[in-house]
Amino acid sequence: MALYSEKVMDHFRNPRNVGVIEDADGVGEVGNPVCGDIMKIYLKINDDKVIDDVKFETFGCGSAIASSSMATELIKGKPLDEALQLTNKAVTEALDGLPTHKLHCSVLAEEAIKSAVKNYYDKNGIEYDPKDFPDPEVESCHMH
Amino acid sequence: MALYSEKVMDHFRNPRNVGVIEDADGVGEVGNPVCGDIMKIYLKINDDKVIDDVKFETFGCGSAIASSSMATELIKGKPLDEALQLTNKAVTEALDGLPTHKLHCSVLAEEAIKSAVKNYYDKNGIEYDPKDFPDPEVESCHMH
Amino acid sequence: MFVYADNAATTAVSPKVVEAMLPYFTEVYGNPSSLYSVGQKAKEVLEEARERVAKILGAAPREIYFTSGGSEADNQAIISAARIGEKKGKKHIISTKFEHHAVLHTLQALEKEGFEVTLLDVHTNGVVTAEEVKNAIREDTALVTIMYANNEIGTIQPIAEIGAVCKEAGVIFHTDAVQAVSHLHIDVKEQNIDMLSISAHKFHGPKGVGVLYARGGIVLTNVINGGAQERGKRAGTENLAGIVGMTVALEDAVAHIDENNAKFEKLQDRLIEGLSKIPYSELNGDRNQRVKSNVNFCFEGIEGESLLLLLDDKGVAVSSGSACTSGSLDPSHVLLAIGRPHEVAHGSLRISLGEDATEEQVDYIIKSVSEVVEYLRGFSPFWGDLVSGKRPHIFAEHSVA
Amino acid sequence: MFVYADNAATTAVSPKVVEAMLPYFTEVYGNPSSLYSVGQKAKEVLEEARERVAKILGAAPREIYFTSGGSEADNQAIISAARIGEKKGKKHIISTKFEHHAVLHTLQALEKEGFEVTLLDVHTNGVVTAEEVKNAIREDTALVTIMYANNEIGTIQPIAEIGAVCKEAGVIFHTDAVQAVSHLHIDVKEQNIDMLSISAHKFHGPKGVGVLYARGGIVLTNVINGGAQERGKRAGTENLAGIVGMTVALEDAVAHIDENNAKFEKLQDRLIEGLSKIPYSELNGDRNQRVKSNVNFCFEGIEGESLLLLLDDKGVAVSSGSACTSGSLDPSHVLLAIGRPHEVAHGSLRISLGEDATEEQVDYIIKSVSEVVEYLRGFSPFWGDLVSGKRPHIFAEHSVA
Ligand SMILES: Cc1ncc(COP(=O)(O)O)c(C=O)c1O
Ligand SMILES: Cc1ncc(COP(=O)(O)O)c(C=O)c1O
Repeated sequence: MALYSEKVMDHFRNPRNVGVIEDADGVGEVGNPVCGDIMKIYLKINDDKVIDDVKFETFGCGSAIASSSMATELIKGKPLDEALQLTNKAVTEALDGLPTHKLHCSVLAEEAIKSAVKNYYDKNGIEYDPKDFPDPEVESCHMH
Repeated sequence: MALYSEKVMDHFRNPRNVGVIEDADGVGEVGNPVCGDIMKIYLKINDDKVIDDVKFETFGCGSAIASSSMATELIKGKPLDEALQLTNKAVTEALDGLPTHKLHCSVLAEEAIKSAVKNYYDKNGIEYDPKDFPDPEVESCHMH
Repeated sequence: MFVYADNAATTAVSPKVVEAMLPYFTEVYGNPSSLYSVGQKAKEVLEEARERVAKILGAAPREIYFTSGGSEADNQAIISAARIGEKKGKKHIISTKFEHHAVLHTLQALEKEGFEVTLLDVHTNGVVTAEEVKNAIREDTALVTIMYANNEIGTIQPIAEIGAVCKEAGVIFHTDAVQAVSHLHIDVKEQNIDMLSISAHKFHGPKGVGVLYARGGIVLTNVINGGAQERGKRAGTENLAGIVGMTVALEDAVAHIDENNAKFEKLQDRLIEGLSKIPYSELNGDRNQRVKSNVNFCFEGIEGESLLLLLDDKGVAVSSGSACTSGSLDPSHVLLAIGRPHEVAHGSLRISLGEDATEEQVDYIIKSVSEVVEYLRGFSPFWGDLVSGKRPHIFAEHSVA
Repeated sequence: MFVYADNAATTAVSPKVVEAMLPYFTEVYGNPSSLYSVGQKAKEVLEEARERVAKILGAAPREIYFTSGGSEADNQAIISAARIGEKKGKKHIISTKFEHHAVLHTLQALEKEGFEVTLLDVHTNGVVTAEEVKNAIREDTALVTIMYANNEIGTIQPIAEIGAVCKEAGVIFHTDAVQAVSHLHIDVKEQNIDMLSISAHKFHGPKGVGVLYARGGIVLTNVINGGAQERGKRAGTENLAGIVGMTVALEDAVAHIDENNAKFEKLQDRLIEGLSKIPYSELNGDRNQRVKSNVNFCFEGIEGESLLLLLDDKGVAVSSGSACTSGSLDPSHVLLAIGRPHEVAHGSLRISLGEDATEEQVDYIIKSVSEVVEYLRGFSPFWGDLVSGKRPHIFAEHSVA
């Protein structure tokens, strides 16, 4: 019944893949400071459409940082297709759960990745169905 | 802040003048079992209209017993005139006070004495003003 | 000899319970709502206590709300059910004439708001039947609230049957189990109890802490608004030491119910037999359908307060009426409800034994009561009238217990 | 190092207080409503505690009501004043935007009933003025309720002046003094306070017990109905151990106010000076008109929960927002009330020192906070935007404290 699972605390205390990729192939940012959390994901994608490297920067609570860390771990080295399948549920489960009122953090992580992939598609003129990607404009705080 | 003063407890534990005077010159009874208290006063009155002896019987709470005891002490050996001056306030004060919701016990004591004196007057054809005496018929519980 | 025999009024906190509380004053003192370790440790203990209490009642942890005692739990249960009913146009509540004032006065407050309250009569043995409850239920009944065991005369109500009747009718059923929980096994699901109140100090826990059980799905109305404690339904920083103390006390009490009852039964028999020898006295409440630690008698011709004060002088702590009504001049509403006339209702005595009571103590109680009753009758004009035949006796010279 | 610096959330019970409570668990365990000696002894202690609390507040014993804590006291004060007002057709209440939820949520409940509530704006320094209260008072104002010291930012309101304004207008004035009573001298008569709330666990007393002071003549409405305890205004067997513990703790706290404040002042200066060195940070609440044990800062670019969790790892127990709002995602309503934008309101830190705090501890807090803020900013995209100029800074690089 602690606030967070040990997994969450581990990823919060020792976040994996923290940082910036200067020459990233795709960058996604979701959330906003008014809501209290922003996640920014940097992707390095190779010619086989595999995620060679991923980094994140996060402004937010413990579970936001942990969700970013876990999400990046889950997609690192994975083909883009697979990365796009990543759900917030998978992130939450990998973290051994999140408190109900913190579930939106895992949603943010999912969306940040999608947003970075979209950015990569946009840059490279790859077509996609916009419906598959979050619309950052309609975001309001924690309405997930 | 004890329930009762030490005086009350003393008179309750060791009530003075308990009992019956078989050949009483005046007997008064007030209260009723429905209300939870009855006081009965027996007076022995000599030719000088002085209370030679007084006894009481009481059904009631601690303060009812203590009030009876104290009231009898206060009138014993006193001329009838003086006994009739006895107020519930004097009884209460002599007891070092009573809890507010028990003040009616001292009223009962006053009335029991008056009622006994009235009985003596009645028996001996002595005139008096009925207004000076309680009317037992209009008594209702603890309405003092 | 000193005998504390007013355990229905309150109990001493057991040393084990004190021990269990101590760390929560000075060590794990964090606010359970705080996010750092000291706070989260407190939170864990709080939720563990909730699980333990839930388990004992056959409830889910989410259905347990900690309150400041039995009165608050009663108030919140009744008000919540009233608000739920109100929304559906149901403004009728059923209860009994001999509930605790925490129930009766809350119902009175609702009556002023326009609720209609039916207070069922209680049989002379101190019991209401499920049938009577059933007959009283109407289309617009929002709540049935009936106590499990009465605090003065210890009689036990057929809670499971009443629960079944309420369930069938779709009416919320609350029971004030303050006097029952340490004497009777409770399973809220089996017994169809929707809401239930408990108070820790009745079973060797601390004063000022209690439980309201409310079945999942019943949306509580706050009695105390504020912070998000107790899932937003009861504001105020949690009294963790008290909650832990209550939990330990409850587990201890419930674990020993059968054992204690076996012991109490013998002492109860002895007490009732002994006191029945006092002429013109009578047991109040059913001889068998009663909490085994409780004995309540009326004695003709004397008044309860003077009786208990003189017993106190002899070292016997017992009550007349209930502790809560001690400031009042009216005779116990419970005794009136079971049909005792005012004359004898003034002369009642409640003995509620503790688990450490002995035969010697019981014998001492019998002896002391017999002496004091005789002494008081000795100068009671009311007794005089009864003996002389000026007033008719109310009881038989010797009741068969 | 371990530093508990969240004394505004709750405090450890002092050993002296535990000691004082113990006899009331196992020895003087009687129900204060019981008439025999064990009960009357409890009653005496209860009334003595009432006298002692009354003396500290400059009140009469009859004006002191024991409750289950600050929340209950706040609820009862507000509801009582509302009911009194209602009878005279007065259904307007004045308060502020940064009250505790025990006040705000009670006011919301009254709004649903048709009361009109004016929540005064709070100046950026965290203070409202008596003049503003005066201007808000209307013909139909039933109550002004304004906290003495704010629980998050520690700012002190001009209670005596507000009290005078209310008195002149004939409006009942309640103050939530939960955060003030151990830091500021209170005299309810001199300060024209009609009602006042206190909670024991904020000054090393136990959790689950508090005080409502209500001036003689103010008829309280029960929040908890039932027995005749607290002169019929608060039902429930009295938590005597808790009440005694609170009384001892209160006397102890009040006796040392000046001494503690002198000590706190130095530590507060040191803390504010140290934390002000963190770039783009700012003190919340007035620099001087604040409780001396409280320091509250906002830091640009980071979020409060992660800050406090990492501080917890370093052994520093502090809070972000208040303990009560920790389950919520919204930034502190207090910081919003003093005009902090959401962006920085999410990044606040409250440090509330205990009487045993040392300079070393303060230095350790400064060092730890500085490190953690720098670390979190290191990978905060929000901070990145601020540094790069993509978003404008909210604070100056260095605020002058
Ligand atoms: C200002 C203020 N008012 C009221 C309360 C409520 O007190 P309690 O939690 O004891 O009910 C608190 C603390 O929680 C507080 O800080
Ligand atoms: C049956 C019953 N209900 C409710 C209560 C109230 O409990 P508390 O005094 O703990 O609020 C009591 C005891 O006082 C009781 O006996």
